[in-house]
Amino acid sequence: MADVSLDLLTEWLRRFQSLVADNRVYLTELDSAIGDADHGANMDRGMAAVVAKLQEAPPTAVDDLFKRAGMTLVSTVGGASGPLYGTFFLRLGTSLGAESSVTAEALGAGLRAGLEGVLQRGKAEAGDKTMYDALAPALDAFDGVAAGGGTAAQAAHAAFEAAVAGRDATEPLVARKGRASYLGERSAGHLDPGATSTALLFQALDETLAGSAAAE
Amino acid sequence: MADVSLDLLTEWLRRFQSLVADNRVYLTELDSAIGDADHGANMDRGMAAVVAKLQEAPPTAVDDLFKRAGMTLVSTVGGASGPLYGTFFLRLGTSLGAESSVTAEALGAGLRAGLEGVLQRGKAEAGDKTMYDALAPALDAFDGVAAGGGTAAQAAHAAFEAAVAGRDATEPLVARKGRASYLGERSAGHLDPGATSTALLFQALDETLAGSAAAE
Amino acid sequence: MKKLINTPDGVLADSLAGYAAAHPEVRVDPENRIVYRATPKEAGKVAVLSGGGSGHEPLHGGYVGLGMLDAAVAGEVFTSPTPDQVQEATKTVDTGAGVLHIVKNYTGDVMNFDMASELAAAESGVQVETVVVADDVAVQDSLYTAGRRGVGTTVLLEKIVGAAAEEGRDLASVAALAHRVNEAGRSMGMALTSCTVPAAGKPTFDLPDDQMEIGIGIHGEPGRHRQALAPASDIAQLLVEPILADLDFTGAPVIAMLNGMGGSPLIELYLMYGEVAKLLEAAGVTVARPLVGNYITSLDMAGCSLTLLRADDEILRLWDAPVVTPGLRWGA
Amino acid sequence: MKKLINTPDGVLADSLAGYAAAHPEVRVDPENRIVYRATPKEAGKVAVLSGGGSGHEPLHGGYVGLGMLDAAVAGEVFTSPTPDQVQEATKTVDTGAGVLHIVKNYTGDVMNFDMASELAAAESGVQVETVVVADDVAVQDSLYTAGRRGVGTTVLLEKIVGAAAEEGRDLASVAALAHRVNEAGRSMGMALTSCTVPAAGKPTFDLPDDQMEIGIGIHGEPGRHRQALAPASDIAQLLVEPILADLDFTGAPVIAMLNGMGGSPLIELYLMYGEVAKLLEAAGVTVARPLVGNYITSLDMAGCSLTLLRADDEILRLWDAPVVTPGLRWGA
Ligand SMILES: Nc1ncnc2c1ncn2[C@@H]1O[C@H](COP(=O)(O)OP(=O)(O)O)[C@@H](O)[C@H]1O
Ligand SMILES: Nc1ncnc2c1ncn2[C@@H]1O[C@H](COP(=O)(O)OP(=O)(O)O)[C@@H](O)[C@H]1O
Ligand SMILES: [Mg+2]
Ligand SMILES: [Mg+2]
Ligand SMILES: [Mg+2]
Ligand SMILES: [Mg+2]
Repeated sequence: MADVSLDLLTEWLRRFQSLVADNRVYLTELDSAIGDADHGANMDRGMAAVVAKLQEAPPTAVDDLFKRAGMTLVSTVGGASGPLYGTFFLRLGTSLGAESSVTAEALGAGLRAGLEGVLQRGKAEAGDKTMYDALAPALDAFDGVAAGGGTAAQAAHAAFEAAVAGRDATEPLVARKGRASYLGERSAGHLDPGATSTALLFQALDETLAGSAAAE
Repeated sequence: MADVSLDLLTEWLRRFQSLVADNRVYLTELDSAIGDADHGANMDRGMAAVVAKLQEAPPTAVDDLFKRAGMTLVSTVGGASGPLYGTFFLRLGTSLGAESSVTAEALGAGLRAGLEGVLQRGKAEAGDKTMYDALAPALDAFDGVAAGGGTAAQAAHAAFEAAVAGRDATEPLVARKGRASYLGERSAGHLDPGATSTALLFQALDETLAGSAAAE
Repeated sequence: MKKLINTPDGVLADSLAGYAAAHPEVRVDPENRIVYRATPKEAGKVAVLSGGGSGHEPLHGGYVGLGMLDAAVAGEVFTSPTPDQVQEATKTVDTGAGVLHIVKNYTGDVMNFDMASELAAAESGVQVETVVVADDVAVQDSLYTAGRRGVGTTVLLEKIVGAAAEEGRDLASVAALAHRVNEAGRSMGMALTSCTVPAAGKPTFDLPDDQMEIGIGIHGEPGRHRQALAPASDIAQLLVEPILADLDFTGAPVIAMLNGMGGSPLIELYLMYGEVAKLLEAAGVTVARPLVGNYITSLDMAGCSLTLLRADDEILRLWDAPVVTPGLRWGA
Repeated sequence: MKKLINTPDGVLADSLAGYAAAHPEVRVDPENRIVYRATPKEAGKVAVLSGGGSGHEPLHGGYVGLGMLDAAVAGEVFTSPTPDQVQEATKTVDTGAGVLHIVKNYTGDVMNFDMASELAAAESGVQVETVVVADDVAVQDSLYTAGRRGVGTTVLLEKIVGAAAEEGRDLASVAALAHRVNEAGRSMGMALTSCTVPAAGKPTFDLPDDQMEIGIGIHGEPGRHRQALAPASDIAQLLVEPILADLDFTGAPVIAMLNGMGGSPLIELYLMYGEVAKLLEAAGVTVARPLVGNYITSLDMAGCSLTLLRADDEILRLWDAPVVTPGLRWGA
């Protein structure tokens, strides 16, 4: 079972950036319904900055890749998504070593460290209608496949499917965190923008790893 | 040939008030196109006040009728139409005596005194696209009929027709006075609101005198 | 029509009532629709009075106070006040030194103020001088027309002349200064949207989503021409160029006002001022005193206007003098 | 989208450039998007800093100056600034006496300011205290939600706390006052129209011509409910009632702010204040200091909000103290 290389992980972030750019208007529309109409602009600004940073100087190791991505998000996004996605990647980077590749298990553990960071910052619980509702099931699915001996690609695919299901499950929820919570009952009937961008994150990972060495 | 009674002249102003009220929205629409969207509101406010004033205390004589109407317009309308219509009626009243009726000739002379007042205040010339362009031909027509021995009703009918023609002739004009002048060439292609309310004034006179004693 | 009002006909009375409640430092005569200083000026000083149609707030009521106006007379929305109102205010503010009328150049305003000063002179012997502000370069000036509209320069003039009156100058000197300021000021405006006159109930003109009006006044009248929506930098050019073409603004300190029409937020007005400032600098114009905000508005119209005033040391000193009004305040 | 802008992404930078050109009394750091006083506060005095998303002008940049803020940190439109920006401003304004952060209660703002104070404490040893303003009665407060939004009370708090810092009080005392003011303030807002976020290019929500939103915040988020357009007197009731139901405002002097959301003209705001003042008087509430105008806006949204602050002699004295900022100015 091949490890996931630094190149592939870099490609993951690039692909996430391009999915975010493609969905900028859609994410902002979702945020218009129950927030302040900026989630697309925020994520796009942040990921464009991440890709630019990586262009300037290629990452030296997997920890460097994610720490720099996280720091760039923290310092360019603002809003709720900046600290949350930023902390997510910072913790992921910190949990990894200065390696040139990671195993599926190590990646899973790193992602979970990221999730812990999100929880620490945002204090969301399951069902609060936030990105947590896509992130948590995605990681559970990832770990399940990885623990059962699946490849990173298989784990990523399962994570993507779980993130999508988690995203879709936010629709009927009444928000209890973030701006959508101000709407009370009126927040029900809309997808959470952050859960939707989180599903894109796992779509990017799935697409990156599918058919790669990590799928073997 | 019967003189025009104070009652009929009072009825003239009442009828003008009701025509203005009916055309309030229309006059404002005309003023929206080349002015500031208030001519209907201005004339309606003023004539309602005139009718209310006459209700409070009936006019004692023809001069009293028009002087009070003029003063009320001056003190309730504002804008361009307040001083212009106000001065018109003030001068008309001043030119008449404390009589209970007027001859067609005296009425014509009084109207002309009113026109002089409008000219003095507004300094408009023929073709400037103002109320003058309806008022002047109306008075010429009135005097022509009256001088030829026609009744006041016949004179009023001729004046109304001339006022309508004068009003319609303002449409292609480029305004040189009033707010419409700010539009330059863009003022062409629209009726002048003040000329339109002036046509209503003569419509009211025509309708009041037709079939009355003054028509004999 | 979406407005925070009770009834279209009650807008002026209701708004004046709120103004009185919000500003104990002024006194409102609700019947005559006149705003006075709560503490009148000392006897022997020239009184400065202005007025006009409503819908331009803070003009004029917002400029009543120390160092600016003694009274503001409010007409209906976009309709000049009547001679009676103006005469009443004129009699009340006169301390014996005479009264300056500041009138924006519109047929209705000029006629109503003229009638008022005739009445004031005849009935109460008050000495009245009048300055008619006519500064809008969007309007061609000629002997045969109504002349230029009075717009943004009015605000600057009320401030400067108010300071001169506060110093105790006599009526002739205050009036002469007013004429000098009027001749040194030029304005140009544009609109992104029409305003809606409450009594009319709908926008005065229709403006497609991709068009703007250039050369508008402050009464919702359409402008000189309509053109495709453009970036702020182009709009700045459309405002600056005709003003600089009309009067030389180099070689003197300039007061520049970037004014909002009522519906444009401050973030956009500052942005516009930035574009204007760049062009003025490139043209060799020195802005000594900038002013950005909603000072002479047109109800809820989105858009802005630029006013430049060619100043000198005296005018700048008067500009900097203390002013304490709801709409303009500094130095005290 | 009709706006006086160049490009949607350039709005903030361009507007800050114009702000800098218009106000030599402040200094703008364009890279970090921070507004500072041109003349920093004397050493040894607590510095007061605020910030948040842009689009609420004059908040916060317009409140930088003597007697109010030392720095304002601007995020993108409706997006909290980043920790780096806040940390940079914090380090710059600290005179050794520590820095008070005034943060409006939004998840993003709270997280970014938290990270900034962690960084500031760790890296530069600056002592930071934070007050999180949470005054919007339209939002239900509970342990399990994000809590109330921070809206109008922010303006009043920045003024009052700024005056206290200017007096030379220490950080603990300034922070305690800030918490006290926050607990004494309540707000409620409504909208006639949605705003349009430049980067989104169209209105955040659709509101039919005969409907209004009640309980909106300042970010274009829809309100708690939608209802038929109503007269100003009814709207006043919809604002006053939930505020008075939430806190007792009788028996103390009250500071009342009737705030415009950016697209409503002053004539309407005064009218609304008149309606509000009547209701407050009937409810036995004594308004000691009224304030009417655009102070904390939501881009070009039409609508208004009401803020009441239960004051006392100390708070009133600090309110009356001199303030010299582009957005609020008196006493000097
Ligand atoms: N406390 C929280 N914990 C986790 N996620 C949150 C929290 N608050 C908000 N979010 C996420 O952030 C998203 C909004 O991000 P964004 O629109 O960029 O920021 P903002 O709300 O500041 O405008 C929400 O859709 C939600 O998924
Ligand atoms: N100088 C003038 N002489 C004669 N009539 C004039 C003059 N200026 C304006 N008018 C008339 O006044 C009308 C506008 O009246 P109104 O809308 O009530 O006043 P305002 O222009 O002050 O809003 C114009 O349509 C025109 O007929
Ligand atoms: Mg958002
Ligand atoms: Mg008109
Ligand atoms: Mg008018
Ligand atoms: Mg945001």
